[in-house]
Amino acid sequence: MKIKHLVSGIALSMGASVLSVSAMAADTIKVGVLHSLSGTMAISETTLKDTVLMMVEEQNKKGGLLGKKLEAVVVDPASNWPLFAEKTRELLTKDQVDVIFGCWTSVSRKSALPVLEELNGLMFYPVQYEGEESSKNVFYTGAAPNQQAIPAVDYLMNDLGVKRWVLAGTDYVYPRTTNKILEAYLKAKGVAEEDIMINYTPFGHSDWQSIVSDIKSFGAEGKKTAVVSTINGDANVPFYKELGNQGISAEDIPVVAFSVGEEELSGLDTKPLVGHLAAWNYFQSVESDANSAFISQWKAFTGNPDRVTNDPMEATYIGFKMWTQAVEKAGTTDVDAVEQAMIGQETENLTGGMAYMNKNHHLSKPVLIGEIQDDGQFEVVWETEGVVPGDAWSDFLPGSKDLIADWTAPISCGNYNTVTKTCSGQNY
Amino acid sequence: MRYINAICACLLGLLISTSVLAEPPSEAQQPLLLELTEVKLNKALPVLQQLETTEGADMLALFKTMLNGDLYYEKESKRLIAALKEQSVTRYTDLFSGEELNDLSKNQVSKIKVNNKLRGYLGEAIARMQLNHPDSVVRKDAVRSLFSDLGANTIELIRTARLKEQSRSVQDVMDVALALYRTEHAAEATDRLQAVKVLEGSLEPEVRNQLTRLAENDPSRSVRKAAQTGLDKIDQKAEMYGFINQLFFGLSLGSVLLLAAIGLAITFGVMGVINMAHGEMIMLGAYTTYVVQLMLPNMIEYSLWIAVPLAFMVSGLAGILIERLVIRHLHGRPLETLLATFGISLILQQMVRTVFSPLNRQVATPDWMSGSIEINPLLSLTLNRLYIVAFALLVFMILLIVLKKTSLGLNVRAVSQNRDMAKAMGIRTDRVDALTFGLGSGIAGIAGVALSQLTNVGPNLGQAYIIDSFMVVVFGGVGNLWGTLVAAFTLGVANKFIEPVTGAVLASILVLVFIILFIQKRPKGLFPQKGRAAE
Amino acid sequence: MSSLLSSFMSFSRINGDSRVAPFVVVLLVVTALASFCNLLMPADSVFYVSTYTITLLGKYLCYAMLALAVDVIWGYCGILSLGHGAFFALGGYAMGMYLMRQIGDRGVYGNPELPDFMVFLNWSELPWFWHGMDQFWVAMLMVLLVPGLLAYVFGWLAFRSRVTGVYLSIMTQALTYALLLSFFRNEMGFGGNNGLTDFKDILGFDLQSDNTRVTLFIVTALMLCGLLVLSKKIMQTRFGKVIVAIRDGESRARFIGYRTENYKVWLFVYSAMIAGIAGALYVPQVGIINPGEFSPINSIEIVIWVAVGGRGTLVGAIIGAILVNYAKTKFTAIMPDGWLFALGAMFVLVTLYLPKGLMGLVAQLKDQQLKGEQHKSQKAADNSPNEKTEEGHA
Amino acid sequence: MSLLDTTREVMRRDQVWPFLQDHSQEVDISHQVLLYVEGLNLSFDGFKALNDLNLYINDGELRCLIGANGAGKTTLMDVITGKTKCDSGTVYFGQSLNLLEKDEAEIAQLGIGRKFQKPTVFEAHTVMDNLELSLKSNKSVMPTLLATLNSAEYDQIDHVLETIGLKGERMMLAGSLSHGQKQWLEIGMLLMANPRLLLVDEPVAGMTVQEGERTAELLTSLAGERTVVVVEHDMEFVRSIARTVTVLHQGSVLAEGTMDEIQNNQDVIEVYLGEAP
Repeated sequence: MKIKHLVSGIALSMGASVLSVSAMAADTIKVGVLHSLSGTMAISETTLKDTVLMMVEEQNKKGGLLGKKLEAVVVDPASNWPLFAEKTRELLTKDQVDVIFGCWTSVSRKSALPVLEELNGLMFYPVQYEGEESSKNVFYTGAAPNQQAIPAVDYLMNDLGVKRWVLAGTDYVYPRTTNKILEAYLKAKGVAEEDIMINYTPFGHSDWQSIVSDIKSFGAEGKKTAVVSTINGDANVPFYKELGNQGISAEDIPVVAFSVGEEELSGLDTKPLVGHLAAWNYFQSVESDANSAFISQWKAFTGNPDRVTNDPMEATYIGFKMWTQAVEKAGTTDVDAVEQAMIGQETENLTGGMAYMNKNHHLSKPVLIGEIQDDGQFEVVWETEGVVPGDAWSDFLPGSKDLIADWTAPISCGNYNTVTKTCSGQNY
Repeated sequence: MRYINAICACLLGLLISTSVLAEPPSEAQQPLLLELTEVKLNKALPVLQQLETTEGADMLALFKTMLNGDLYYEKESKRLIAALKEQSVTRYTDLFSGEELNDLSKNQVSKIKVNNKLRGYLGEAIARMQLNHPDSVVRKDAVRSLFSDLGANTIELIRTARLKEQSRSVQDVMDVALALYRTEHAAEATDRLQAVKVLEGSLEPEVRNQLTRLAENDPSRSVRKAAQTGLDKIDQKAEMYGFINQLFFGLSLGSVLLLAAIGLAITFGVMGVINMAHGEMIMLGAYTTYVVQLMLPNMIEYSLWIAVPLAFMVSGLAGILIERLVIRHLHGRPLETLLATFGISLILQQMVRTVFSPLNRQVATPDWMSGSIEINPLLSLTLNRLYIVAFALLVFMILLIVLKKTSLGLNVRAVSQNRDMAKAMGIRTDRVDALTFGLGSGIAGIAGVALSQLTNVGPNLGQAYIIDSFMVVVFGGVGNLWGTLVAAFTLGVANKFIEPVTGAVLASILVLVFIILFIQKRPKGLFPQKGRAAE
Repeated sequence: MSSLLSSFMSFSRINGDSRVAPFVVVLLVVTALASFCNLLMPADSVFYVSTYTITLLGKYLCYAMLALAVDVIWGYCGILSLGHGAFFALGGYAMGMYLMRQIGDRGVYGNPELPDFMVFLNWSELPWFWHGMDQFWVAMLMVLLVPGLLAYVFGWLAFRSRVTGVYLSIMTQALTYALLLSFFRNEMGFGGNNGLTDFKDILGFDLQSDNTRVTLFIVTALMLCGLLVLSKKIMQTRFGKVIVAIRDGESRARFIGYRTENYKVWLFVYSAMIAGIAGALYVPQVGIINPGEFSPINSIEIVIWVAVGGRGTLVGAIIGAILVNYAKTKFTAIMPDGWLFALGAMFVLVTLYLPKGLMGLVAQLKDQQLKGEQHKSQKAADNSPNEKTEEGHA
Repeated sequence: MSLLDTTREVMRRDQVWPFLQDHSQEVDISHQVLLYVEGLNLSFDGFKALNDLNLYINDGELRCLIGANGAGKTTLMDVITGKTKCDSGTVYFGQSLNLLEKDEAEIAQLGIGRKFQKPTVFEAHTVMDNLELSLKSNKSVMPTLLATLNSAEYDQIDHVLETIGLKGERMMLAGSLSHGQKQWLEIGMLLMANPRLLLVDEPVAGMTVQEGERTAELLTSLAGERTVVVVEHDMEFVRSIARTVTVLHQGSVLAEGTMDEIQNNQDVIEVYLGEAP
């Protein structure tokens, strides 16, 4: 790798006569890691990079894969979306990695996607997202909306008897889509238009006074009210603080968040948050052998007893496990073979039970609702019976209700229209 | 229920003293208490309900402890324990005997979990028990927290309590509660009408909801009319208070802008230095607060007061350092100071990232700053905002005095107006520059302390405020503190009045565009410096 | 190509410019070589240039063009724009919209009219400003018009009311910041935070194919050379002299009868258009455009490219851009968290010790040999300050 | 008025349409007076820089303005050249042209040249370029972009270089000239535009005696075909060139007349010469 850097250095300085040392016959299996190590997303993504490294290390302890050692190739897309495409190309062409674990934000995934499909790479995407996508070259181990948002709403509706809904989110595609889906879902459940309040705020919004007081008055009209929050990252702290200060407690107006996990909580004073909810497929607090083993392994690996684990980490964990299984099953790291072998793979959730990889490249996972405790952990208050299969195309959006993804013959298409029986928009 | 927090807060004190039950639990209660330690979270509610109703010891302390999530039980003996968390250590006391159990360790006890359902119930139960509490404030809050669901037995309790109630204010709320019940259940229209009359003038949201219901679908016409008039009155009031509320929001946003910008008003306005690292000075202040709380975990309440001077010094010194090392060499090249200081800001950010991880840091809010004072059910001002408004104005005043009255201020003004002349008169301009820059940065540091109470303490804190700060200073007119003050509050209030109409995103865009256009109209801002010196 | 070269050479001889011509030659040679090695060399040959490198080079050249735009306005007219990222992004969006429309019904929802992001935010029909963008020439027109118009309006307001120096910089920053916020909004109809991506082809050529990529790269290189030469030529006309005059003594220029505001506005527009073109060429090569490009930080970074290379020397700006970005690519690979330190240090050191950038350094080294007379003159030329305070009269 | 009438009104041939009237900015000096300054007032927050100032400059005369610092000499020039807007008063160039409603560029193109106290030349340009830029030519953007020097203009430049004695330095960067040379270059730039009226602010400041004398010669030679207003502190210099001298004091005219009259004027002696050594 070093050499090639230097070489392409010469290339640039003295013209493009590059002695591109084509990667020598792989005696190792290369695992690309495409997570931002600098810039705004570094906060979340470095954790995942470490997780992958940890898994690789563990796998190598077990004697590697197909008798070869795994070699992690880490690059830094620096939270800069175009860089994700560039780095993906670098990983696939220069380093010739066999698989990539990476991306956090949707935009970074969207940016890397065309390159993946052009060069037929394989990527595992470990974060909950808005769905509406299924690529041959990507496996989505995070939650689709129907694995997070909808169960959460069900819980609020049935167990807490919520009648009025505030859908508050940061103004970008994940909240937009999720809220569209929820809106449709709630209306289908017979919630009236005026009982739904939708509100969008810019990234890192810090002055929540008016919005919170709106929510307060919205909630003061007798019916039980809840906030479904797709507020992202930094905006959360001031939001919860304002809630606390305006005296809105979790008993009055519970907030269920989809982007607040252990990692985020570790950065804020949980006093005003106690009792508010979050919906994930994993909580660190869940008691299971696999989980406690994972946690202790993580703390050992990072050498920090206070490090917390979170849902995207589990998603990475599951993805990695499944990939190794698939490679063993296929007996090769060839993308097409592995892609087919992936479908139907099963591996143990950290929360107990088995995760299952569906034909649409999304997982079947259990959904948990947790209440925030004053120690920054979640107390599971509800969980789905059995697992929920991830839905690539939401049934609640007019655009996508007829679409399905099925990567097995005869369909083998990411967006197959069940009505017109056509498969549109593939890049190959 | 919305007042439970308040109750908890004011009871926390009592709790410690009264965390011992009056008498040991009765036979009837024992099994329930035992069950409480074993039952699953979602099955716990009935147990508690029984506990409330069964004869025997008063369960107030138990409920309070549980509500605060301090209720534990010893694993083998199954006896209930109250945990008392003091910043670092946790003390356990037997809930019944009240004896200290210092030998107990964390793994010998296990927590009795609560969730929102239980919290909700506990809150009401406590409220019911508190109807005869010695303190009238507590009684009042108790009654109000019962408004949201007035069952027959609750009403009974209130009615009995009402008979021996002395305090006027408490009587009123009790009457409201009873009236609410009557409007709901009284068969006689006249009866309901009376009740409605009682309700008039009360601003409680429950009252409003009830009136709306009555106005829509009460069988009796007269009642509907009465309810409607009542509603209209409330709505009028609501409108007014809504306006006041918005104004307050605007002012508090303005005060934040003021804090963020005022340091810049000095470095930029007086010295003409474009300090792109200004945001990072704020950030340093915020991190200072964090460190202070880290160092003195038992003094959270005072941490801010300690942090303010420290933050001033930290950022101030950083500022002086920057001035000495970089800005000094770029004199009279403002655009280049802009570039250099931007570089510095990058370095500072990355430094913070490496020193204290890229994650946001947790800065606790002292109790005296959290919560809000409720003027009436429709209007309550959050404490932290109030304090920050006051704080901002205080800082502003002090700064004015420093610049107007002290010799430093005199020198600063002299240098800012005519550097060469000042030099000629033996003012050590370079020293003045350093101090001025230090002062500006120091103020930014203080702002950081305040902001740490409102928003994230993280590496990006500074970036979030730098542009706004510049906007404020430029809009207000460079070199004019009063201008900065006016600008900050104008922008704050404007923003808050646009926001409900357009949404937060558009609001901030509109404000930006407005400033851009305004500057085209008046390049020197609201209060330009006149005269030859300015040209 | 050779004829092109010779023409450049002759041109350079005419106006005795020492730097531009050789640079252009080198650039074109490199471009030709790189493309040749990519297309005609077998992938396993030592001389093969990977498509990755080609796109990388293409990206650098786009940045170089952007730097050129900033240098024209900052180096020659002393107008420090902290908002040029905005013009770059606008040009990019115009191109992006065209590419988006090219996708047609190959989007995931197979909707022939609407881009995917509109479909799943269930928009019913195309917003007005998307119409016609499926025509290449319309898009190209927009690439020039939109940034140009914005620059004209902004410049006309700002310069006529004599907003100068720092104020102007801050205003440009506010401008790009406002645009950033508005493009994040999904209602704007530009795909919000995700921006525009997943492009398929341009003018019917498949964007994924090496040929297309190489062609884009070559086009970028030629465009860069063209704009470089053009800018140089403009700066040698009397117009150019007036521009520099404005930089060094605006009020003086007014007192000898020049409407300086008009000159500034048109230069600003010209510069904005260059930025727009750069953006338009950037998008198909990196395959995505999103509001991130509007962020003020980017715009400030551009300035540092120019400062490093040496402002007021067009070639310097280009070299600066390429060097800094090359360094960035390397640096972030080696030590990710180190990069910001390096960049920050660069800002400080360059402004402190290299006010004239690398080119200035070279020039100074040259002087060392020369005799006193020229030495003095060169010095004087060097410290012709860009933000020279207007001659006060108190 | 009905549409028909309007059209009639417009079509009347006994008057020209406004856009047909020629707006040639010819300076009308039928009354021999080139510059009228009347009732000029200007105050910078409180301080009255100009106080009801009246001044008339005849065509072709050479006028010296003297006065203590802050008397308003430079401010007056600022107002005339459009740099500063005054609070009240009128400034007319010839009979017809109201300078107050024009900006610097227009005023300059009308033929009012100004030389600053501090010599201000374009330091990054060669002497040659400095002069070229000051050429009297169409100074709007497009023409300037396409402009090239024709032989006549070359000759003019040469001629001016001659007069200001910088022939040898024509290719030197203005920034590297000596202070005196800069002064000269600036005057040269004024000449290039061959202005009607020259406002010269302390021309000999920082000049050697010889340079000063040459400047004096130049200015006197200019007077006649052009009108020259000189602000100067150096009484020797003033005496050497002055025909009429105007004394400003606290923003208004204190006295006016020949040098001798001025020197014997009581108030002047008090406020000005009194201070002078």
